[in-house]
Amino acid sequence: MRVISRVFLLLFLTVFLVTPVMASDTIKIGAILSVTGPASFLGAPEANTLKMLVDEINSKGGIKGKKIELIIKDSSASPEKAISFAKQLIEEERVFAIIGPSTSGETLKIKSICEKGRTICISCAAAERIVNPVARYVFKTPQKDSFAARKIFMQMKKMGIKRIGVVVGNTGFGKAGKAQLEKLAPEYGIDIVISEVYDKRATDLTALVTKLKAKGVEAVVNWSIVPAQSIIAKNMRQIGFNVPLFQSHGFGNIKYVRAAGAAAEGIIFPAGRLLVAEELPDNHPQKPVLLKYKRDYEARYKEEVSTFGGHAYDALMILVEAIKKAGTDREKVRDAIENLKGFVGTGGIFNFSPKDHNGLDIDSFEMLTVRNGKFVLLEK
Amino acid sequence: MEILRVDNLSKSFGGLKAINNVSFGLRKGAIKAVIGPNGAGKTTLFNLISGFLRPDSGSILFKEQEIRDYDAHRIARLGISRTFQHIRLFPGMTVIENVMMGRHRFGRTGFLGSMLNLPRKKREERETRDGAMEALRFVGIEELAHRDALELSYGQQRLVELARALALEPEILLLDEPAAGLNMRETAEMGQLIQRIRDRGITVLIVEHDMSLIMKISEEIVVLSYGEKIAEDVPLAIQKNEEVIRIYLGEEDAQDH
Amino acid sequence: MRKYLGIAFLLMGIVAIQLVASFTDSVYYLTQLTMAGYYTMAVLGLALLMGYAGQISLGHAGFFAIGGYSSAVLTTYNLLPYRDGLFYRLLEALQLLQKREDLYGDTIVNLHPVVAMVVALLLSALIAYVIGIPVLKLKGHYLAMATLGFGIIVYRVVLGTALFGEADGISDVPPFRFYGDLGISGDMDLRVENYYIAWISVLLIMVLFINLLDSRVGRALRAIHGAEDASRAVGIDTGDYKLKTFVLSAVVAALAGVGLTHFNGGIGPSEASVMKSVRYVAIVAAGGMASLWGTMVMSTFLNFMSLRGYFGSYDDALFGGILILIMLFAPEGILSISFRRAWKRLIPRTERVRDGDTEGR
Amino acid sequence: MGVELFLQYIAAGVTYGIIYAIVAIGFNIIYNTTGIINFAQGEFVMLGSMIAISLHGVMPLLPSIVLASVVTMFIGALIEVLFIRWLKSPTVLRMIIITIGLSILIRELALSIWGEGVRALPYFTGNEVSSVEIGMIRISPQVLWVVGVCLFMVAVLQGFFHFTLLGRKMRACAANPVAARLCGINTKNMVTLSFMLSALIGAVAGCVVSPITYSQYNMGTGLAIKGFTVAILGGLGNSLAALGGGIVLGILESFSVWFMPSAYKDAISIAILLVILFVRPSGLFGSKERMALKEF
Amino acid sequence: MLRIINLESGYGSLRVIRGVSLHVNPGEIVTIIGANGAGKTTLLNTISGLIRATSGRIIFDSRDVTGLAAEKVVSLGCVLVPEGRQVFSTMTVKENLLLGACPRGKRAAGRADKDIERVYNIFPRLRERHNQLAGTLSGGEQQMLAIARALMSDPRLIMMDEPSMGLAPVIVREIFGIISRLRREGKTLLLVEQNARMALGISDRGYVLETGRIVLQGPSEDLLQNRDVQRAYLGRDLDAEIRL
Repeated sequence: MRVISRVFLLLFLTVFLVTPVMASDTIKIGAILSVTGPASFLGAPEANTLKMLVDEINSKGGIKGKKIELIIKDSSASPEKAISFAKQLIEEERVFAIIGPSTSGETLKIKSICEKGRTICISCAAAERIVNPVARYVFKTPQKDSFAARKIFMQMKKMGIKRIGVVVGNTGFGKAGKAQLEKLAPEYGIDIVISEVYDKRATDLTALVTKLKAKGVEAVVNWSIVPAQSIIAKNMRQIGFNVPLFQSHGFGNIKYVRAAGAAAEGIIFPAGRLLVAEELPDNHPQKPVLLKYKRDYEARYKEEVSTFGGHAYDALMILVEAIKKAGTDREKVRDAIENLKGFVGTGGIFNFSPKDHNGLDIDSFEMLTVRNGKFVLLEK
Repeated sequence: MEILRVDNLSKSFGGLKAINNVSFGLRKGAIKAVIGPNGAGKTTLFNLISGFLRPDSGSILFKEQEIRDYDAHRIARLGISRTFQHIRLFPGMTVIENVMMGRHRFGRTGFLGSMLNLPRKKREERETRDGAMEALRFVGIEELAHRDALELSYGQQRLVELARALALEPEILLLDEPAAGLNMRETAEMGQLIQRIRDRGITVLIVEHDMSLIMKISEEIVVLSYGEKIAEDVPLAIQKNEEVIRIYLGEEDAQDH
Repeated sequence: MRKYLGIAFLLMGIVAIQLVASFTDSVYYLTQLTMAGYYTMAVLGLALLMGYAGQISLGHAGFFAIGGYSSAVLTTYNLLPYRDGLFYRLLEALQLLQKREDLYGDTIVNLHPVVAMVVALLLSALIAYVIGIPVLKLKGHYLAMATLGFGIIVYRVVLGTALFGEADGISDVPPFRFYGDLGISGDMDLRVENYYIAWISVLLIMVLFINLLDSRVGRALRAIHGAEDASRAVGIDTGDYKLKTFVLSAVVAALAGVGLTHFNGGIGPSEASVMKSVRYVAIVAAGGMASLWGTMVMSTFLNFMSLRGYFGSYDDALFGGILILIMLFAPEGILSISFRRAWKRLIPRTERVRDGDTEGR
Repeated sequence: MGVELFLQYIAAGVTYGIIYAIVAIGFNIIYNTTGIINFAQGEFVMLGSMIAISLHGVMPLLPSIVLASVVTMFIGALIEVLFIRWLKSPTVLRMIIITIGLSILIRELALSIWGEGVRALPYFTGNEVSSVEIGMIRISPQVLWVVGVCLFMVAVLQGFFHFTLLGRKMRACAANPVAARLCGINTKNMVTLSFMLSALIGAVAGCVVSPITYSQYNMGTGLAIKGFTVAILGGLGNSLAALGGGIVLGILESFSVWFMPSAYKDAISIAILLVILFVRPSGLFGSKERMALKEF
Repeated sequence: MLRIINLESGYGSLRVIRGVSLHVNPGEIVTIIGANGAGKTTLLNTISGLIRATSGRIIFDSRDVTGLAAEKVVSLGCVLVPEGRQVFSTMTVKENLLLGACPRGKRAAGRADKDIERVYNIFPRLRERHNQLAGTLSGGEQQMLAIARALMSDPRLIMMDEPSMGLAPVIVREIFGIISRLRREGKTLLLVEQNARMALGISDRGYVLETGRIVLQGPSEDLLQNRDVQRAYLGRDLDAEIRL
């Protein structure tokens, strides 16, 4: 019995000594990101970006004189933690808005919580189901999968490719991509001969690409966000399977190019313009934004910028923009986001509307390829 | 009437024949001993009869029922109870709890009944406790009932184990070296106790090294050597049996070396 | 009645925490306490299995996930397209269907949560039974590996199957209403009610387990754990007892899964991951293998802290560290350290004399 | 399925299998001398390759691999001394939990040292796209390195265990620890040695497979599970059996991709493990008698 | 050569050896007899360092070896042939013998072949089995191998725990022959046996151990004639004296 009394003492202490401090002269923004765990390659750069931006904004005196207070919660890609954190942020911290989560599975779980809590949520996750059907308070910044798929199919049409194989990693991203590819292929007269899911931790995919080769496809589309996308490239070339390899916008990290080495040459994929910022014509509206983010990030963290960090950049900056316009009333800010037009972000130019809580169109994508170990515009 | 009949029993481990074609019978209400040098297969024989090992061939009949393929717990439930050469008490339990385990086979309450505290549970619990106390009284250690079993002396632990085996109300009791580790006085008391057990109508099969004890209490003796039965007779005859003397009691001519 | 003293304290504790939380305007702590309550249920089942039947399970999250996923699938799978089918009409006539509107105003007809729960529990019991027969014959590393393997298979299946939502898991699971609006639901207005639902369930399970352990069955389990040979010799069917304990603990884990899934309104593959199973084992170890109370306390504390995010990015590392420290220095659990025990440990447990013959092996 | 495809599958299977086998051999070495399954074995593989990659930044390939292996070996010794050596007759359960805890801690430590990024050593010969044509199939030259290094290690280990006094002492500890002590062998030192040896093997394996599989802080867990599967599949405690078990599992996995979604690949190999555990726990190549000698 | 003073030892809290004192002179064969559970094996295990004594002293060759680890005790020249044919069953006969030479350290390495040859002369059967796995030998051969392996360390005191256990009479006789031969070659032996008649027959002195205490000691012939010993261990003169 002594044990029980000890426990309750312990619980009381932890619960009631940690009381949140309320401060009214700041704007509290919560972030639920997978900083560690299986999706850390998303969450880590996102968290870094947010910290960097908030420091910058606060050092310039904040928004309308109010400083931003950023609370980052590491969910390590577990929905149950994301749920707990979302409730915590909404009710206790009474945050103004939530940025994240990093993965689609988590976002879908907290979608209704944010709706009921009337808290703006700008997700950094990809799945279209996040904004389709539209939920009043939920937005997302990454480009829609369907546009990426369309971009790829358009390119294929140009190249005269008809029979393709699709492989995806078993993540939420891969799952959504596969669904879009399969849905849109008929529109472009493309025949998906085989579609396969592989384990996100796979270390060798020779058997899989051998199967693709045997099916005699004219091109392969790989849709994933994990290291395995470099392995696919290598294994294909190693078995002498030299058809064009298309990747998704999840390939947007120079680390993957480096990991694939020579095998990355010639990979074609759609992506936002962050990766080719320097190559853009000087009059491109995104160029200054992209260059600044890239330089700042790389100077501060000594690592290459990735499109994932860009999603967090867009999320925060859209929120800031709306607050500048509408003040600190949550409903007004929500309306402001919904009506935000022509906002220049890393992912593209956002034009939100009550029906479109993503705001990006197909032009936010460029087709890129890898040449000499670098991302370049395909058309150049 | 034979309550237990072992026929052509064999068991080998790897290449070694631990028990080779052994047959004997056990008369109801008798004390029978199995003797033989170390490694002769006595414990293996016990393990076969009590279901801890499965024989390679042969049969074991308990009241004309074939039990060779039964698992140990099923054989115990039939009423064949055993003790171990190295005492095996349940750690973390008191003496009475240990002995109560012996009455397990009379209980009927299962998982559900226990969780829901059905009325039967209470009644059974009382009966179990009474039965266990009775067994402790029989071996004469009821005053130790609430001590931690593993804190007792070696001799007392032997008695606890015996009480647990008796709490099963067995028809046959298999005793594996009950006097091992006991001093002279304790050994003598153990002998008396075994005879009292027999007087209750329980048939006893005993493996023992202490020759004086065996010769004193047993009515028949089976001698094993190298896994084979080399003699079966009354104690006096065994003592005079040439072969038994040669293999078991030591060779006279060994001194010549 | 002495044995229920702890239960009385627990009840008082549950009420006290709620009152204090409500009066200090910090009622939101109950959210994480409720979630911790469901995890505690699962861990209690594991404590019974590990501490009393002596069987390790490195795949217990698998049963939690089986419960949660079954109930999630059955309560979100829209049956409307089958409304002309005979089966649908039968279910409808038996009032086993539930009609509701989803987040976007579409009508969904799905199985009633009660039916889903019953199916989930039966399914987990069945799987535990079928798996348990061969698995529990194994010992030591083989048992650990087999249960780990079971957990991995569940994880892989959940992750690779469209029906289970693959990596996204299942969202929009409806509340489990008992009466009117009252029921398991993540709705913030029902937080206090849900806190009580979860913790009264924990309390009931504690009562059932305490009754179980204080009985013929509980004694038999302890006996098996202490000396398996001797328990067979007194007629205990050790295999049967282990199997039943395994099934019982699996069902309790599945029940916890059902509860948390309705409370969270969804479930994801992380609930089936190996790390979750390891976490459960860590908690049982920290609570002191054979101590239900210790396990309950450790589970509440650690899960609460973890769900609050106090451990930040060191969540997994912390559980790994707990495992090592406990097993190195206090294999009987931290809460079991007291002077009497420490004194006892100085004099190691007895081992019987090894002198004597070793025939037959 | 054509002949070419068939052979390509076999080749892929053998590659997987040999990687698993190296991990399994590491398991076996520790298991044989101590009866412990070291669930942290996969972390040795991870540490070896991550350290080598870091060192490769400042020195050529070969010295960085050698140095990384030596460092990992000492980490292995350190782990044994700190966490295993002083325990008095720990139960199997306790050892399982300790090594699982170790594996988690090492992994999290690696995360905080190296971050979550994916790294790789360069290909020993050729690069990412080069391949060697053997008959009708094409494989990466690194696969030949993996196969070669693995077979070399198996041969060296067999030699070590059968023809050197130290190796014989270790086998003696495995066969009969009490008798080994009575022969004047310090069994505790042999246990430390077995940890060092298996850490070394793990590290070397990590280095040769790194160009193919990449290295990441969390690569150990998956490899450990596969390695253990293979160790049991072959028959726990026997290196040659592990090699056989590895190749069997690798080929089965490789062909399973043909018949069903590759997302279930791991589930298949674990299911095979479970079946083996249920029907033939001594493994494909192990004997029942030997199993009986090793009491669990 | 060996002197034990007031030795106490056991497992955990269980005291098995309770105040045993005995000594072995150089060149002697000394036998310890006793029933199962009397503590004979525990006694030998304590002397050899496998079990730590709880109190008392063990002096070997005028050196205090109490509490020394088993591997150290062996290297001093005091070797135990354990009960139950403890050979390295997965290794060959030759490897078993090579390992037996370990306690002598590096010095022995070069002489190993010569030593093996010497041991093969005592056990010609083992020479024939040279490359066979020890686990495949017969029981008697394994016992011989265990003794041979002990001899490889060139010990001055050999302790044997029940060398006749479970062996056929003809093999037992052979082993006892070897024990006599070892004594002739100048070895000192401490023997634990159940086969009391045979053991006392070849030994100089004997001790009787009962529940962890020495209850009787003296020259072997005297013990063989002792009525208590005859009754308890030789199975003679039964019923009459038992006082129940």
